[in-house]
Amino acid sequence: MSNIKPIADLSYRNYDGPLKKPGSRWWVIAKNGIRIALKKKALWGLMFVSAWYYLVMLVVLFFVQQITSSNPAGAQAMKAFMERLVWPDQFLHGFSYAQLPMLIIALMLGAGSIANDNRANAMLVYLSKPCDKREYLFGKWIGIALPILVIMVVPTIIFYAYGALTFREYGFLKDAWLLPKMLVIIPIAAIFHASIVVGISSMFNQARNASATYAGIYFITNFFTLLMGGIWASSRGETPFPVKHLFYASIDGVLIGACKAIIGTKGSAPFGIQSQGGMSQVPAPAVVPILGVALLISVVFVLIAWRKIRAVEVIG
Amino acid sequence: MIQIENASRWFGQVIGVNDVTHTIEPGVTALLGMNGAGKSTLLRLITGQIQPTTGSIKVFGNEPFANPEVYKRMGYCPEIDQFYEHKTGRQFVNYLARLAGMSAAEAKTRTDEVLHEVGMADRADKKLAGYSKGMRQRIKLAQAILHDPDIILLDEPLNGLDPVGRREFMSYLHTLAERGKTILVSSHILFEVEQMTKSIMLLHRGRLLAAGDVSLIREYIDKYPHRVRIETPQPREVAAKLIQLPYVLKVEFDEWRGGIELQTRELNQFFAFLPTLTTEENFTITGFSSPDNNLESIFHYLIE
Amino acid sequence: MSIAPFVFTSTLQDMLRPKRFAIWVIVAIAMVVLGQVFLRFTPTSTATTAYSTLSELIVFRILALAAAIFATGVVSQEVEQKTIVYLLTRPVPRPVLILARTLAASVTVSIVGILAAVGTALGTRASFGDVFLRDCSALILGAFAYCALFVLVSLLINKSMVINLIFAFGYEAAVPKMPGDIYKVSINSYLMSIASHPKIVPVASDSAPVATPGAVNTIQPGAAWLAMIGLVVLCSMFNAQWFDRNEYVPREDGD
Amino acid sequence: MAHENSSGVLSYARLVTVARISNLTVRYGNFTALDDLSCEIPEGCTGLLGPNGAGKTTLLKTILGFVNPTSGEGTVMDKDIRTDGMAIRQLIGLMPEQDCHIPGMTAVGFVSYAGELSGMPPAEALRRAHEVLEYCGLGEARYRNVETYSTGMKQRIKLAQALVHGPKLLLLDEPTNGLDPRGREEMLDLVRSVSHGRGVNVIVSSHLLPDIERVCDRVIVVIKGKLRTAGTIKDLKKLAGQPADVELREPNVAFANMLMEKGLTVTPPKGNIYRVQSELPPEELLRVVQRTALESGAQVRGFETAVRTLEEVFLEALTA
Repeated sequence: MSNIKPIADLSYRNYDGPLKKPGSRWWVIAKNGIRIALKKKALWGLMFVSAWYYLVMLVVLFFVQQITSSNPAGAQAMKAFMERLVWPDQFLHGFSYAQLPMLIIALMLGAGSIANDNRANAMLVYLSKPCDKREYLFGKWIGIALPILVIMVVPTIIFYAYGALTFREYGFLKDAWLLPKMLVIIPIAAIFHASIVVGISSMFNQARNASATYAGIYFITNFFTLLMGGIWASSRGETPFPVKHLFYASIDGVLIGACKAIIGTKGSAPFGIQSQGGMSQVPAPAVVPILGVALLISVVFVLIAWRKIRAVEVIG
Repeated sequence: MIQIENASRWFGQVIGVNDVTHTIEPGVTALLGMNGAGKSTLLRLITGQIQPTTGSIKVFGNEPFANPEVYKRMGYCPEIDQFYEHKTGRQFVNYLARLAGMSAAEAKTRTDEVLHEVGMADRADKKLAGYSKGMRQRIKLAQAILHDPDIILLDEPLNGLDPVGRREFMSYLHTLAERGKTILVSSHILFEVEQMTKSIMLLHRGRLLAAGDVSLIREYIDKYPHRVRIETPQPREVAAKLIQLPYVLKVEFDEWRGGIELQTRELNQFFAFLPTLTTEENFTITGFSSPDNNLESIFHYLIE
Repeated sequence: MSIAPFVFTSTLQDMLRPKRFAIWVIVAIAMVVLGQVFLRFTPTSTATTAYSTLSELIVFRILALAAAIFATGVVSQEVEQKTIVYLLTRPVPRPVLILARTLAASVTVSIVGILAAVGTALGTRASFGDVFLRDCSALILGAFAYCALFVLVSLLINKSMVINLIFAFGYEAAVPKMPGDIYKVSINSYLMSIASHPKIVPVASDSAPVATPGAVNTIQPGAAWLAMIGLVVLCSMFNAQWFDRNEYVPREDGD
Repeated sequence: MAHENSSGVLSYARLVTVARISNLTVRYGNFTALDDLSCEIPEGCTGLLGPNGAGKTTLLKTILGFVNPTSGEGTVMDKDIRTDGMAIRQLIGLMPEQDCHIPGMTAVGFVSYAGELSGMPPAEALRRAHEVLEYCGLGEARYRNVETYSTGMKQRIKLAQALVHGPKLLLLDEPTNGLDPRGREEMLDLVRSVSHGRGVNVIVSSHLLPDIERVCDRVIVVIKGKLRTAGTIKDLKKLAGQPADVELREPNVAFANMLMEKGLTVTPPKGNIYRVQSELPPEELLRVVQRTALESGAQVRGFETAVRTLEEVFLEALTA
């Protein structure tokens, strides 16, 4: 009405627009983490790799069904195959075989999350804004946990849908709680990976060193699990008590143990292959202790990150 | 001491230094230029960390690249701010002293000496990780003068030093120059360069734009119009008088601070004339100055 | 070259500084525990076979891992933290610099490997006899071979750590088990020949696709020695030459 | 200070004191970083001077609300530094001394992200990011990855991220560090334009005293955790008796001698600059000087009221 001038003043002006209240900044950070992650093309490839067991099973099941249905003589073979197949175990395998790709995904998403900020002094940018340590850490954490969660959940649900629609007469729905159970264990896995990777990342200022450390821990503990599994299998399951527990003392082991415990199976050979007592059949641990261990490890690593991020040391 | 002949260096398609020819003699020489003008590249060429793509660089008549003979007599204070952070300042300097070929005992006394010279003797036993920028600069300087080199190359040595540190540093530089050292200092802070030396090398976009004594360069660029500021309560009257002079090119009124600013091609004749205004024509003039009369404006003239 | 001993000892001191080395001591202690566990739960195995299994499965892996880590300390870590400037502008001939530093890394890795082997021997109550001594010589030779090779990789490639780790964990673990004569192109096979462990209880496994029975190692220990020494010499000569001729300047932005 | 708020109505902020710190002591272990420091920072542009390790950084941290003071108190824009850190940081923009950026982002992405971190809605943040980058002179380079930036551009982007949320107080730590002469000039002009008449108060900490002189109206000098000097630069630079500096084309002994014969005090020259003291008003003194120059065959190239440099002020405060 009044002060419209023919030529606008384009020199510096203040910002007086809307501002959100503190408490919502974590989502900004998480969103940014996810956005950067989605730019990495390798992530999309890894998503497929992580679902490889489900994909192979889908193909196997599809062809088995096609061949046998067009050839009545094969129906007998189909029945035998289906009887051998333990449905919950397929989810266990899908989950287990996704762990190595999940490690790599976690490293891709998370190894640099805090380490790169340390290197580039980005903490200065975050903490000099009205955004505190809690929101920073939580945002970084969610930014890793959420993509991992989605990447693991989607193939699981697709496989479940296929099974539930096609193989009901072969006992697919015998455990009505199977899907909910999977939806409990997958978030735990996501939390576990995200927490460890955030904790390790906070200790370094180079993503590469953080990756090497987590990968080192992963592989060394996995050798240990392999060794324990070997001992267990070669003694035909008769070794003393601790071995079958120590078998789960690795990054993979904790999660696989937790998965076995929750869906209530001791496992079987993959692809419905006949097997007598291989390493894949080490009995499941008890639910509460194994979940306790998983959560404890997560909390410890988050606490490490909490201690490493220091606002006071930000300047100077 | 340092002979640079048609030296060029490029990285991929990016040119760092383009066809530079110059000989650097003992005394302090300042290396000037904008960011990205090629100063650090030139220093790296002279310190033999990189090789010229074409042309040659000779230090004491030797090619510097990976040449221990050259390093025996050369000290270098790099621009980077990285150290072995877990070492203390003293350990760091001592380590480099040993690498310079000193015996353990020799290295120890020499380390103490240089730490004292750069004013770090009392703080040298803290870990480098906890050092402030100014302390880091001092340590970097200490390692550059450690083996009493004949050539000292300093890349932005004043960065992060406080005013006291800058003063100390500059006076130290003068004592080194008096001892016959060849010193090449790169810096952005022109008013400090002015206090350090008269001899400059000005790089612009990789080319050597000017080299030699500042006053010579200033004379050379005398053909450019000079600015003169005059403080007076009668700006229009004074301007009316001055605009009649054939060598005055332009007069401007400074609305903000008062007074006038003019440009003249003949500084000498102009200042020879100026007294007549006050002594014979009775104008009131309270002050005058030539804002161009410093390195900063030479720098601007040359690169613009 | 009177400066070489100092470069060697100072680098060694740096690599063995307590904070950095503690982790490897912990690894060795873990091997003691692991040896105990293994012995307790495989009643069929003797001290020697238990030791051999663990040595082959874990100690030599640790050796490769340590080499990948310490070899980056020779040059590429210095380039990355930009401190290489201080080394390159000293009156130390570059071949001396790199060879002395590689030597220090090799010695460090040997110490790490032998420490892990000692831990394993203590844990499995194996004697420090023939098998152990052969192992030590294989570990030392392996340390030198891995370090020389990894330094070479780090001279040629910017971010060499990942490649070295993949080599150490993927290639070196998989290739010795491949059929035909392919196993001969892995360092591990030669080290195993030098170590000549007694026949080992096969570890059954159905979840690790790489754990196939493996080819029979027909490399003679003498030939293995020659091959490894040849590798070290060739790599070192190459490293010294390459490092002397090429630029190792940290990239800086802005200039 | 007048500025328009969002409704377009002129409002007058009654902010006279930006920060008030009283008897503040900050200790880290045995080390006392700030020792019973009291100061008031009025609106406008204030320079913060002090040698390395004098407590400047700690003072900035205190103003940001990061430090838990051992004793004493302080307010920044009427908010308590001990309890209201978040609210304070909403009103402050910090341009740190070190390089800082968030890896893997373009300049626009980075600045709008910084805006979102300060609570701006995404759309507003992006719009404002473009605007601020324009002020900071990052033209088309704003779509490039920050990691590829030169030193000068990195300084600009640091300022842009500090300005994005429209802070009322801007903390600049060594803003011209590593800039070449042109870059320095542009940065100082920018700081000056933001701090004068735009409702943004600025605190600049720098070792380059000419820079402080160019942009700041006032300085405070902190030494060993205590406030040593405070005041406007103009006052601090004044010399008793208002002498004049006379610059000759080349040094001339006769000139000085003749001036002294005429009863003026002349201090020994620095180069070709003579400091002349007299009771005369400047225009009269100039006449005397020029006559003397003509008589002695000297050429006067400059004539100005002499002042102390800020460096002299600072060094004096240091030794006092």
